[in-house]
Amino acid sequence: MQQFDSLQAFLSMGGHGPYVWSAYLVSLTVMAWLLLRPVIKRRQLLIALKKQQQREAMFGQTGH
Amino acid sequence: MLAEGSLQTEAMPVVEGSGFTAVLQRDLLLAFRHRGDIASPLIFFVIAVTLVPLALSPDPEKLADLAPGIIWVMALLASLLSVEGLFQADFNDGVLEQMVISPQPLYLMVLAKVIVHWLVTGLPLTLTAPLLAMMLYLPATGYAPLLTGLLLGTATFSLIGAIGAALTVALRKGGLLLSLIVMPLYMPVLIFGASSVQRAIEGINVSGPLALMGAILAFAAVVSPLASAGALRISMHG
Amino acid sequence: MWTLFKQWFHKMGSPRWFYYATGRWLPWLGLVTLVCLVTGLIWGLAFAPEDAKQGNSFRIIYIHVPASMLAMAGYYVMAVAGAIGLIWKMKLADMVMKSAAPIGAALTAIGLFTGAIWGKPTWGAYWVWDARITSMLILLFLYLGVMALQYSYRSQDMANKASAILALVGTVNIPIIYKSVDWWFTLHQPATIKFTEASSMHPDMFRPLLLMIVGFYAFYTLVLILNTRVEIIQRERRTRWVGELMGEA
Amino acid sequence: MPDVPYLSLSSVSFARDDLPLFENVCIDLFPGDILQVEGPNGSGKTTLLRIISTALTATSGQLRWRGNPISSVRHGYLSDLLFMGHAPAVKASLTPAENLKWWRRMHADTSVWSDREILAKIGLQGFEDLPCYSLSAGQQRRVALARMLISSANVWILDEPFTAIDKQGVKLLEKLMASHVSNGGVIVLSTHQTLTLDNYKRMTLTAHAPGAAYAG
Repeated sequence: MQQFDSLQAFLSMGGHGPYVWSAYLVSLTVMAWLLLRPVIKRRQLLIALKKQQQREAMFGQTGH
Repeated sequence: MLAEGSLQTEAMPVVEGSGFTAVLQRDLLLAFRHRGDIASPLIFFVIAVTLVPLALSPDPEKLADLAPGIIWVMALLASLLSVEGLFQADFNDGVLEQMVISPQPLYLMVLAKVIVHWLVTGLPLTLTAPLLAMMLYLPATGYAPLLTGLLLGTATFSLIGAIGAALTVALRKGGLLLSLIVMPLYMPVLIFGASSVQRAIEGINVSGPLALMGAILAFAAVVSPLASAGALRISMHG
Repeated sequence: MWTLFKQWFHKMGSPRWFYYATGRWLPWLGLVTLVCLVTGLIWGLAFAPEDAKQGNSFRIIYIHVPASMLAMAGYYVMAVAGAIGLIWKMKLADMVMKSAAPIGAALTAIGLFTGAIWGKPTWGAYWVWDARITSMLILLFLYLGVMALQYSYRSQDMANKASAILALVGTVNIPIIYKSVDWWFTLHQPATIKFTEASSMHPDMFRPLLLMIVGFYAFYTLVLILNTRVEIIQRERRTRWVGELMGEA
Repeated sequence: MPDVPYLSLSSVSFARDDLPLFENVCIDLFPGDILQVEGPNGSGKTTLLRIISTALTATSGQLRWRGNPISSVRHGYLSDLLFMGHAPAVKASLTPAENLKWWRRMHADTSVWSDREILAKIGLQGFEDLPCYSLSAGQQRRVALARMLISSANVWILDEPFTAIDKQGVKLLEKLMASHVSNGGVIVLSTHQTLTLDNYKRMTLTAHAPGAAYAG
């Protein structure tokens, strides 16, 4: 059952809106960052490794 | 298996435990040679405590209230600052490497080093504390738990600090990092130590927290040399 | 039975096997996470009944409690992985430990932040030196210490071993820290929720919380696996199978 | 010759952070053997010596002492080991005599010589009461050599023992090494220098190339 009569009431949370929504917003942002970070890192890493592969193919073994 | 007589001597098994007394005596001798270094944490302790009345107020009542906390926090910091050098010299001159590969148990050698560290820092800090307590107007009932607590607490600080020192000895800028990783581990000792003084002033029996501090010390004495020895072996991999 | 377990353990220890196996699990895990978190959020925010005393601010519980639980559990995940890495020299365990530290720290920060915000309407202050919050703050310090140590070594092997030791020492210390903090702060609110006391909370409030807890566990596992996979590619970049992987990418 | 080598490394490899430094190093040393490890800087000489001295653990491969894997005879092996690393392990603020005392307790001390005799042998008579930091670098290095006179270890691992040493020290060291192997000891050392001793084995590590081979 819905606890709130209107969207207005839902957003204001009986006066506690700023607290509830800021807590949720910040938490979800941090969680989104947690989720995106490995994805971005993985992509960057693969690009870097590919570049290195190409370099090695062009100039031969460059060592480590 | 081996051709007899081809070797100069059969390797003599080394006497177990002689490493402990060897390190103990050598480090005491070294501490005696560097007597000036013993004074540094003490001077730090005194100056840092002096800063508090200057920053707050000279009001005896206020200071008496804060005295246990101030003395405990400053003793913690003084102990922390001195523990950084625990393995540093031995690491730099190669002695630590010899200790790690010696047939003597590293556990006992680390314990010996920590004991010496406590004798030259924790013990003097504890003995200086009554002087500072007097300057901060600590009520008379607080002295006994302050001394007992510091005696137990600084020993625990040295033990826990040894783990941090062993973990950071191979790092160039280990000092700040050492404080960062060790301070959270110091907190229980600080809590029990400072609050037992507080409670004694309020007339509450403090044998409970002091007994707990003793238990923590005993526990740290078992775990810390183990963890420190492991950390030192890792530090050798640099 | 034992040999079977040992075989499985050995297989689990292979980063390559882990990479491909988790590749198959990830979509399902993602789905579970998404369903639990979205349903739990909507349920908790809009459908759960209002708390009689705290009003709607109590809805922060649906983030605060699961995040705090995972913050704590995450430390043990990190320490156990570190111990396995130290004892059995399993590289995969080292990678898991390295990945677990920043995730745990972030969840601890979430727990602290939501706790502080929740504190304002409830206690009238953002920060109260309450036992649970203070313990949480110390937990954050412990996480930061492990991370700082991890990043200050140039050699990854040394970094892993050193931070594993620190994590283990921290684990041994956590109960002592919690007990001491509990003892000191008499201004102590009883834990809002424990599984044993679940009945003290209204079932309509508790069910979405349970869902959020499951969702957070799934989320934690998901993020941990994603981070570990990146570590695997990084560490195994010179092997043939990663080379083939790059070919596909 | 006994058929079981006194000290042996079988296909020892070392990788730091998955970067192989050397692979498949095989060494068999019998009583009386000297092995000189050569190679450019960064080829892993020090690492290899530290693996033999157990300060480092090899990534793979096995170290055996008198035919037994080290893990089962660690205490015995360490009692039979003398390692000299880059750092001399001399406490600068202690006197030579105090340093000797410390080593006597750390090593299996079967030396028949007194401190005074040892200091005379290393050419430091008259210096026993001075702290080591007031000695010259060459003299300090000679203090480190005193350990060889104290220890009854059969396995000597010497990492660049000829650096920072004076002429007198070089002579002394060569004499010590010669008498050690003639008594059936084993020496592994790294140095760029050609030894004046005869009958030593050489092994070359090449920089960053796996498969450094053992030349017996």
